[in-house]
Amino acid sequence: QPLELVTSIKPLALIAREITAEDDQVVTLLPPGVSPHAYNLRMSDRRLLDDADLLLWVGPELETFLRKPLQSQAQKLLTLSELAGLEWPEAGASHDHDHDHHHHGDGADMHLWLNPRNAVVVARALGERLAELRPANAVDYRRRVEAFAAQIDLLDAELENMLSKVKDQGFAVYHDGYRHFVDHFGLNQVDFVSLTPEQTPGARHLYHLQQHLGAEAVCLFTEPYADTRAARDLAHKLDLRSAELDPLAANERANTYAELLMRLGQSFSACLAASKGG
Amino acid sequence: MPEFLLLALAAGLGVALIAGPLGCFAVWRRMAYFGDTMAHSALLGVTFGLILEVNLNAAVAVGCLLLALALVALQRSRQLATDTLLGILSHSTLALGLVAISVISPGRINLMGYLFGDILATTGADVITIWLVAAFVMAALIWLWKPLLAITVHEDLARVEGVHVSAVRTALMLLMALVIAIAMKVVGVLLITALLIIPAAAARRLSHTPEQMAVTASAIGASSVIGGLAASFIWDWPAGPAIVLAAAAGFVLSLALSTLRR
Amino acid sequence: MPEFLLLALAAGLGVALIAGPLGCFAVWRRMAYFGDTMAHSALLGVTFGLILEVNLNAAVAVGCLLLALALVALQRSRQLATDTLLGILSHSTLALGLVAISVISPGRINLMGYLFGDILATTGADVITIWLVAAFVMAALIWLWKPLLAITVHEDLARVEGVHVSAVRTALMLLMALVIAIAMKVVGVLLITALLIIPAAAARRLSHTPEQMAVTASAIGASSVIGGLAASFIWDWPAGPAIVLAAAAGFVLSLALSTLRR
Amino acid sequence: MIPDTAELLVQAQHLSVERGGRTLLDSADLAVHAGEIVTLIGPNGAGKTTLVRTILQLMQHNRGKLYRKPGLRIGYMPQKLHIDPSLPLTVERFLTLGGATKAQAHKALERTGAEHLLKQPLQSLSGGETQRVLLARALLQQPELLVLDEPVQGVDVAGQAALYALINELRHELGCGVLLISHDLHLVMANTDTVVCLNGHVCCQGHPSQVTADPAYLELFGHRAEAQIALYTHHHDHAHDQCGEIDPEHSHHA
Amino acid sequence: MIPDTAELLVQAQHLSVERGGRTLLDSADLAVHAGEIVTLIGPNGAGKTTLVRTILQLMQHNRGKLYRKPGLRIGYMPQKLHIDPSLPLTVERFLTLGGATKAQAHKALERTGAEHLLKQPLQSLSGGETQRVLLARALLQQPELLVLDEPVQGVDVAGQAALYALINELRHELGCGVLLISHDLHLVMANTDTVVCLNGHVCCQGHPSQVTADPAYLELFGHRAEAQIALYTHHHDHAHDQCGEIDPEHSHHA
Ligand SMILES: Nc1ncnc2c1ncn2[C@@H]1O[C@H](COP(=O)(O)OP(=O)(O)OP(=O)(O)O)[C@@H](O)[C@H]1O
Ligand SMILES: Nc1ncnc2c1ncn2[C@@H]1O[C@H](COP(=O)(O)OP(=O)(O)OP(=O)(O)O)[C@@H](O)[C@H]1O
Ligand SMILES: [Mg+2]
Ligand SMILES: [Mg+2]
Ligand SMILES: [Zn+2]
Repeated sequence: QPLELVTSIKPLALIAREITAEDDQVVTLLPPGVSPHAYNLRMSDRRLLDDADLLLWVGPELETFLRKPLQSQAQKLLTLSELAGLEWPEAGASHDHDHDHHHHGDGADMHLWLNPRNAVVVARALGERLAELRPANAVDYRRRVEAFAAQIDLLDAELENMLSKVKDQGFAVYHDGYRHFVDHFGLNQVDFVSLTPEQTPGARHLYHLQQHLGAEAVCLFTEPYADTRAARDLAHKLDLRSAELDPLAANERANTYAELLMRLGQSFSACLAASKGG
Repeated sequence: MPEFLLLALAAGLGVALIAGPLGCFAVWRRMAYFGDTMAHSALLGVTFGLILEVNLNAAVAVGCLLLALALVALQRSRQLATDTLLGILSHSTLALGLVAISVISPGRINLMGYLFGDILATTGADVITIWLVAAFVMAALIWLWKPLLAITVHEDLARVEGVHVSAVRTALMLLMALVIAIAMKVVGVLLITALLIIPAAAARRLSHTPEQMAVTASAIGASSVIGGLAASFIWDWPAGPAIVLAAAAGFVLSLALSTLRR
Repeated sequence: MPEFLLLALAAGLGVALIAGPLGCFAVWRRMAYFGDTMAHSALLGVTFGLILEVNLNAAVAVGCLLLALALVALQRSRQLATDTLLGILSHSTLALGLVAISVISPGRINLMGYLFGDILATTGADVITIWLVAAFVMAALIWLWKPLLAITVHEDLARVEGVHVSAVRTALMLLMALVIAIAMKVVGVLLITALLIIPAAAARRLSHTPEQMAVTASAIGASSVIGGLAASFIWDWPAGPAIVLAAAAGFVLSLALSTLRR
Repeated sequence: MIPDTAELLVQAQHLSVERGGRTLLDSADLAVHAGEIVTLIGPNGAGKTTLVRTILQLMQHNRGKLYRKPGLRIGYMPQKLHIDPSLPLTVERFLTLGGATKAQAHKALERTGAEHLLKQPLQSLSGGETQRVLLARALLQQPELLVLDEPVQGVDVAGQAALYALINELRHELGCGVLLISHDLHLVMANTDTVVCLNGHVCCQGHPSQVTADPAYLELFGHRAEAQIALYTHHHDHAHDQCGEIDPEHSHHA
Repeated sequence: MIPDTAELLVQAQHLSVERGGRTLLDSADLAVHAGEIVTLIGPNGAGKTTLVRTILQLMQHNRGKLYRKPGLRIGYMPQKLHIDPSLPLTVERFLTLGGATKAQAHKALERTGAEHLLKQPLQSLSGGETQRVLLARALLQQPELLVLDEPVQGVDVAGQAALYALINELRHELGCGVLLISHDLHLVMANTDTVVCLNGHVCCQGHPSQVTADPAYLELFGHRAEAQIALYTHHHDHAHDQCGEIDPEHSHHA
């Protein structure tokens, strides 16, 4: 009997699909970018939660709007942020000014799937849960986890190789959600425009960006989810390159986890490398 | 019928029932935007709750309470209409909340998610809470009905006839704040604010006495809950908005009915 | 001073200037929540714009226009107060928008992003647009000032004295809708709705005539913009909320002032 | 009663108004010419305000015809006025709203005996003061037709007579028609050209001397009215012939 | 004027009220006992409504002392009433709001001559009808003190006398004190025990016969008042002795 697996966001579904069996269903609940303020469950969403065998989400800090709907499903929940063995970026490591950025905990960067090591941790945990649910397929699941881990090792190396050339190039991101990737590959993130997409930056911070970004950075990355006109403007004004990052794989083109990460890496290296000459 | 639908129905009906009479007062006393204002002050409450590291529910409750009291105080001078006062409070508390968040930067937490429920996510415990609150508020409303109505008809007449106007007014605010605060967490802020005013407005044209209007509003609200959930079931619409649309349809229907009767 | 701050200042002052007199009408006519309602109907406009694949700005404009006309139509029967009508329209359009989105499911599009601006992201073109609109609306307000005031004081008197009440009322709604729609995209919805009512409310206690109140409201609004941007620069607060807080401080100050004068 | 040459300002023919299933006004006829004072009298709920508001097109009529001289300038004084306290409005600003200058406003207030109220907020006025200000505002319209719904309601003893005198003065000064509603039979009869006695329908209509003799009138107002008129007659001709006619039946409650 | 045994209901001593830098009421004294009718007269803006609202504690006084019998039940009829149209309210429901039964409400309406209005929306009433309903509501309170601010304002000719008679009747029936504001000197003088003549301060005070002879009274109301009183005197004693005293000076505007 096939499993029904529901994930909160697409990247988790991409990882899950690497582990599950052919007939297992993997469904993503929310399209990325839907404002949680205005999000209301549909009957089908609700039924999905009820019927699912396993629910995968990062945790209440990221998908806050799912906190309540998932409350009654505690026993089939797999909360990724609680997993042991995850790599967390060091708080405020690449930051140079006076903000009181928070320590690990409620202020941590929750985009944990952007670190390939973490993806493996997630895959292992998922594999174990699936094995528990379908003991008959346990061997199969574990085999897939190992295959995934191996694939990620290769990917990791390839990305490492690709990004090592641009390690010293400074850049800024639109919202501070790439720490897992940046720290893992040792990139040089100089600053961010806003802490979360919902929070607009203050005038002081914008001024600060204008003051030092021109000298320290070569590229400013925007996102497809928010109105980033301001960021692009800023990039233009400071003569920075600007490129788009898509950490949620909103783009239909990314069909596997590897592809998601690869595209991210390519965006970084293309923008950072190209601007080296100019 | 799936269990979550039963729970949603139970919660929705409970909210609609108590929102009927309370919503009438909101319409009569021009407090249509009390719910929105409450949501914003709740946000402020959450923010301060995070800063002071106290229980968030308690912080929300305190925020809502303070808002209700601030409104009562501001209403003393009759120079500004209630909707203006609500607007001021609403925007000020929201702005304060946003500034506070950015200063303490609890980081990447989406505060809204703490505040707003979804009717399809109702749990059994929610239903019990809702019905307990509804029963309590209903009892209080029945007990206070006469003075409440008296101060709504004419405050001076009520005061002369021995009604403690400001006590009764404060009580009404607190009852309304209580219902909104609870319902917001269970069925979401859009649904509770809409269930307060749309059924009451629809009932206006069909009623000749305040009591009729209150009962009709409850009935329209309850029908909207049922109709909306059905629509959500049939066409797979999001449940909250579907209920609001059903109520809006009720309002349009009442317009048509009263035009016909002319 | 960095250029973006200059642009923000220019845009903010333009909005504050025109929001002064318009906000007074919002306060007098109990339309404090017109801005919020507009934002929701704009959302509906975007949704239908996406469905019908027409230009989104045009769709938003049409949505806002329809809203203003619906309000004028509903106001004809005087049984329901304007704030109730605004609440009904606001929640209904929001619900309709949410249902429509879920049906067509444009997925990854963040509708809010289409609608709401940030004052710190103002461009030169934005500033020009704002000032052009402000100049046009100001001219229209001056031209229509007498009839506008007449219908606000007493509609029957105005009608008898030959004012085309519904034409003037519709014109006011459309002017207000225009300013809100433009300002929403540039400075954000929180800022424009707050700049409409908070300065006007603060000006109420300091004025003896409508004209005084309009001018005072503009002045308070302009000071709030300057003060808010300064606060944003000094303490790194988000600019929009900082301006709203400055306006709220102005309101509290006006309360204190008028209490002292008694 | 008035010269045939006087221009017709408004005319209602067979005007009927229904609301909430009730007939408020049943086929009423009324005409006001320039320079004429027409007074509407009738018991409470007779439809006087309804008729006037229909003529002013503030209410829709269900049947009948309404003529208004094109471009007619009207000064109107409603029976009640409620102004939102959120609007800061001094009496002076209220009066200059219609386009009058401050000097004109001041002069109009003087005529209605309320010049000391110039700078006061409109919403803080007493009942009688509000009436005076409303009348001043109606004057300032330079009206061709003055429509006054119980203008001296709540006005003090001295003011009542003075205001009626003022209205009469204005009629000559501006040459305007006046449509008046009043319960003060004794004060209005003196200046009125035409009295229209309303009670849902028009009971009787004509010159005061005709109307007061009409059986329909006597039925509606009876001897109490007569008693009031007696006073007016005293003033007017100093003949005491009606003093003795007062019906003793009515003195029981005095 | 009234027996010493009558209970004191309210008493104001040296009451002063200031608003917006103006003294509206300057050291006013007033007392109402059970069974007594006290009438406040005075020109517009004299502070009559202000005094009454201060006694009812609807306004704060700035100086002076105010005594109210503890637990005093009051029936109040304000000078103006504005009720939001969003509230569906029939006359019947309005009357039963204070706790009266439908039968009582019906009876009270009958007494004020408005029984046909029972089922009508309160907001659709005419001016005079509203006054009658407000009076009915005040009666239903079973008041110990009845406070009426120009109760017959806008009431028709027949109604005015009838309502004053009713007020007099109630005083005996309920044994309540009545505090009345009125401009209808001729109608109220007959039933009043004490007249208080107000013009910012209390000019004179006492039994009607005393007050009408007071120089302060004559200065305020002059001969016009006398003319009005004449009518009342006619009713009362059918003596014509005052008819001839009317000042011809005042007939110019009649
Ligand atoms: N919308 C309505 N529905 C039902 N009845 C109404 C409505 N509007 C007015 N009426 C009734 O119509 C009648 C006439 O009202 P109107 O105001 O014309 O009286 P009026 O002659 O001016 O009386 P008053 O002397 O008391 O001012 C009243 O009995 C009133 O109750
Ligand atoms: N808030 C205020 N500020 C300034 N003046 C005020 C205020 N409230 C009332 N007044 C003034 O106080 C005076 C007394 O008003 P009040 O209503 O007591 O008069 P009244 O004797 O009842 O007159 P009327 O016979 O016209 O009803 C009026 O001149 C009024 O304009
Ligand atoms: Mg009338
Ligand atoms: Mg008064
Ligand atoms: Zn920073």
